[in-house]
Amino acid sequence: MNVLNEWAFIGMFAVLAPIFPALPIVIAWLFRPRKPNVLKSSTYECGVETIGDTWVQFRVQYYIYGLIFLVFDVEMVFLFPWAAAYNEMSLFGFVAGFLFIFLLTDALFYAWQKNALEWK
Amino acid sequence: MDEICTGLCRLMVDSGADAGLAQFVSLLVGVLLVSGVPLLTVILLIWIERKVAARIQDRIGPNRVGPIGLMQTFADLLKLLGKEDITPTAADRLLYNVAPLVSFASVVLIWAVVPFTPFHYGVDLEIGALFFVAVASFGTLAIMVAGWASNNKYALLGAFRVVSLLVSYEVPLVFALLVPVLLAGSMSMLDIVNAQSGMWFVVLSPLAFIIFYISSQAETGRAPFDLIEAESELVAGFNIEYSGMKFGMFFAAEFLHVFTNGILMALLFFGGWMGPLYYESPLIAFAWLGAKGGIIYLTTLWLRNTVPRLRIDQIMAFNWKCLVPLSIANIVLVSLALKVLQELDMAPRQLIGASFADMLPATILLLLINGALTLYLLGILRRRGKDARREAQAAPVQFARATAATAD
Amino acid sequence: MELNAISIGFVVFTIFTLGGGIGVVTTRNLFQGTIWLMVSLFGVAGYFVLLSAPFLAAVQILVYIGAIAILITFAVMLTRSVTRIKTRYIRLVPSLLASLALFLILLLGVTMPIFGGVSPEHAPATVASTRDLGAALVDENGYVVPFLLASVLLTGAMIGAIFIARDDTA
Amino acid sequence: MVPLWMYLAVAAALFSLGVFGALSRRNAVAVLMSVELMLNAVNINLVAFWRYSETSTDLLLNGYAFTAFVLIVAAAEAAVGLAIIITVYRNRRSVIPEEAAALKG
Repeated sequence: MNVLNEWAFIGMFAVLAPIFPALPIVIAWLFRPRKPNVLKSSTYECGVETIGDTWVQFRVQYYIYGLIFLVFDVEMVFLFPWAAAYNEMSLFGFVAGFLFIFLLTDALFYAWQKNALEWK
Repeated sequence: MDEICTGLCRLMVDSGADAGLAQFVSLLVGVLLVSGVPLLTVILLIWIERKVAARIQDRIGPNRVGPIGLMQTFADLLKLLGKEDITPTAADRLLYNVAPLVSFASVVLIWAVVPFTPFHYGVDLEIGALFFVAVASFGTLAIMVAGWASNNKYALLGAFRVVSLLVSYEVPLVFALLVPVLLAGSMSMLDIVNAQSGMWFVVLSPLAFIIFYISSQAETGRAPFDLIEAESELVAGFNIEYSGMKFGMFFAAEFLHVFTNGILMALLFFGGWMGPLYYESPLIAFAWLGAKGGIIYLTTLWLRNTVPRLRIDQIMAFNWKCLVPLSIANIVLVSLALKVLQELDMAPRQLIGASFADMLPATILLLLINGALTLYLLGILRRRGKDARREAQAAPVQFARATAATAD
Repeated sequence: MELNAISIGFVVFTIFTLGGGIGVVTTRNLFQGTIWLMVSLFGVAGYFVLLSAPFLAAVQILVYIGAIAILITFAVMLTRSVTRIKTRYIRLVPSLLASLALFLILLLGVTMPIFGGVSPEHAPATVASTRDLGAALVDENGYVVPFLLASVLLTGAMIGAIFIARDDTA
Repeated sequence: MVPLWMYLAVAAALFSLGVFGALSRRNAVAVLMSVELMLNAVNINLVAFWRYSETSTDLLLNGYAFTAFVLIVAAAEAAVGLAIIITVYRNRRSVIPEEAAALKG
């Protein structure tokens, strides 16, 4: 199997994977009763009438967690090739990788110091 | 899978079929064979989950339909087929319907890179370990979409909390995943398993396994991190508006994800199919993998049914102030120690095919380092706990107020 | 262009990429815009696979769909004043004309065979692996300086963004 | 094999879409998304040139490594850009770039 054939397999898998859960849903769609009414299709909030828009304001802390996650996630772009090349790597390259991790730990440390990790 | 596909392809070409068509059909058969494994297990998993939960809670569990209740899932499936499927009028119809499909598909797609035995696997991607992390991120987005498309305050709030929980715990998960990749010097799942011929990675770095275990428990939204379905606080979380088969798909995706994580942990840390006599027959190898994955899966069920739920501020603090620094320290120390040993010629440069004797010095050193790190961490936690208790005793009212204030 | 897996993939990913892109610039609802952006970037990841850079494809999905999509969604929810914006576009006609002109110029550029040293019809059979990338990243003759600069940039971005976004009043 | 110019044409179209969005959208978040489109168009070009050049077999990974760096820059840009948008919104209740003149030099 050459490289692109592998990915043809993945592509086929990716096409079929949503079809598996879609099948029972479609079958259920054929069999299920359909008796919608206004109350049933209204938004469920424990029986209380919905007030205002759904898009209420959210706290900024969600964004900050997402932000720290993004930085660490992007770091993986470099750390995974680094780890894959680890066994044949020279000492210089190894130290460079260390420096990379160290610099990012700094950022985490800053966030910690500024209480940005607190759920407030 | 490879020889089956190639064999089938050759057979079709010989019998006069078009080469492109033959390739297409053989690929299709391969995909169906591989994806059949998770789809069949998920039916069994629902029964196991209910039975185990019942036993832990001193109940009997499903026992009416079929022998020891084995047909219960099919009965449930039939019931779900007859359920009315309500789409709220306020919902974004397209996204609302797509979200459960993506959620389930993202879990099934992981199985494309799972090697069942040394010779039976879907594909052995060069980037296998990264592949399943990337695929899992579709699941996170699906939850976000489900919460938004329902157009319901509780659903959106639940989705926000769950998504920030999921992304937070992905950081230690990926850092822990870096350890097997680094030890094997490859991202291919097959290479990672083969590199454990001398020593399982769980022995080389137990901390990496523990971090991976905890964060995958959080990734699947299981107790003590089960904010996804914090019934008492969020009504039902992001899937509040879902009903019938679509709700069932979110549920099935969660169950399958837990088992998939068990199998992944068996592959990454417990040597996959390695075990006595695994080379004799692919069936034995497959049984070893299934047994290891199954045992890890059962421990997650045990954990789920015995520990209480954490508050969201506790969950976040535990992740960012404990797991993330610990996982970074772990990867730094493991890579440093192994490099030093490699430079001193006391550890093999290539772990694939290394024997037990080759690995012995490295194992002892890495175990010592892991132990020291664990003890250091436990010391910090103990001190923290003592301080918190002393504060609580000194000013009980103040403490209670402070805790209430942090609790959202 | 004969019919095979690569050309089918190319057509599919083109639909994803450009369709998603059109969705991004036309949709009124910002959340749907985010989803369209992800569709488009998924198509780009598909191109990376076709171009034998699977590692970049995985990273593309990990970074964009796993992280940036979530971040944009959070930001959309935090800045909800969509109802205040009556019109979707400003200076619609000039920017349409400008981008169309740009596209035509670029199209003219890419269809002219002016690339020395590049064989535009056939790519080399073998390509470098992810491990080579890792080795090159930390090689003293490779990319070690940008590698460390990237880490400095990320640290700076994180510190800066936290400093800006932190709500001191709360 | 798909010829090189087809990849470049798609990238050009994607880039033009991004330019259109960045010039014409009113919402700052939408402008940011358009910028992401442009960056990705550049990435397609980088990888395509790398793949079709004779050097893609050696350690000369310029296109490949460059794409990784562009990804990093895109992420940093999104993080800081969105943080600025959130802060401006908090202070002025506006996500329209023209109305936020405080950052003008």
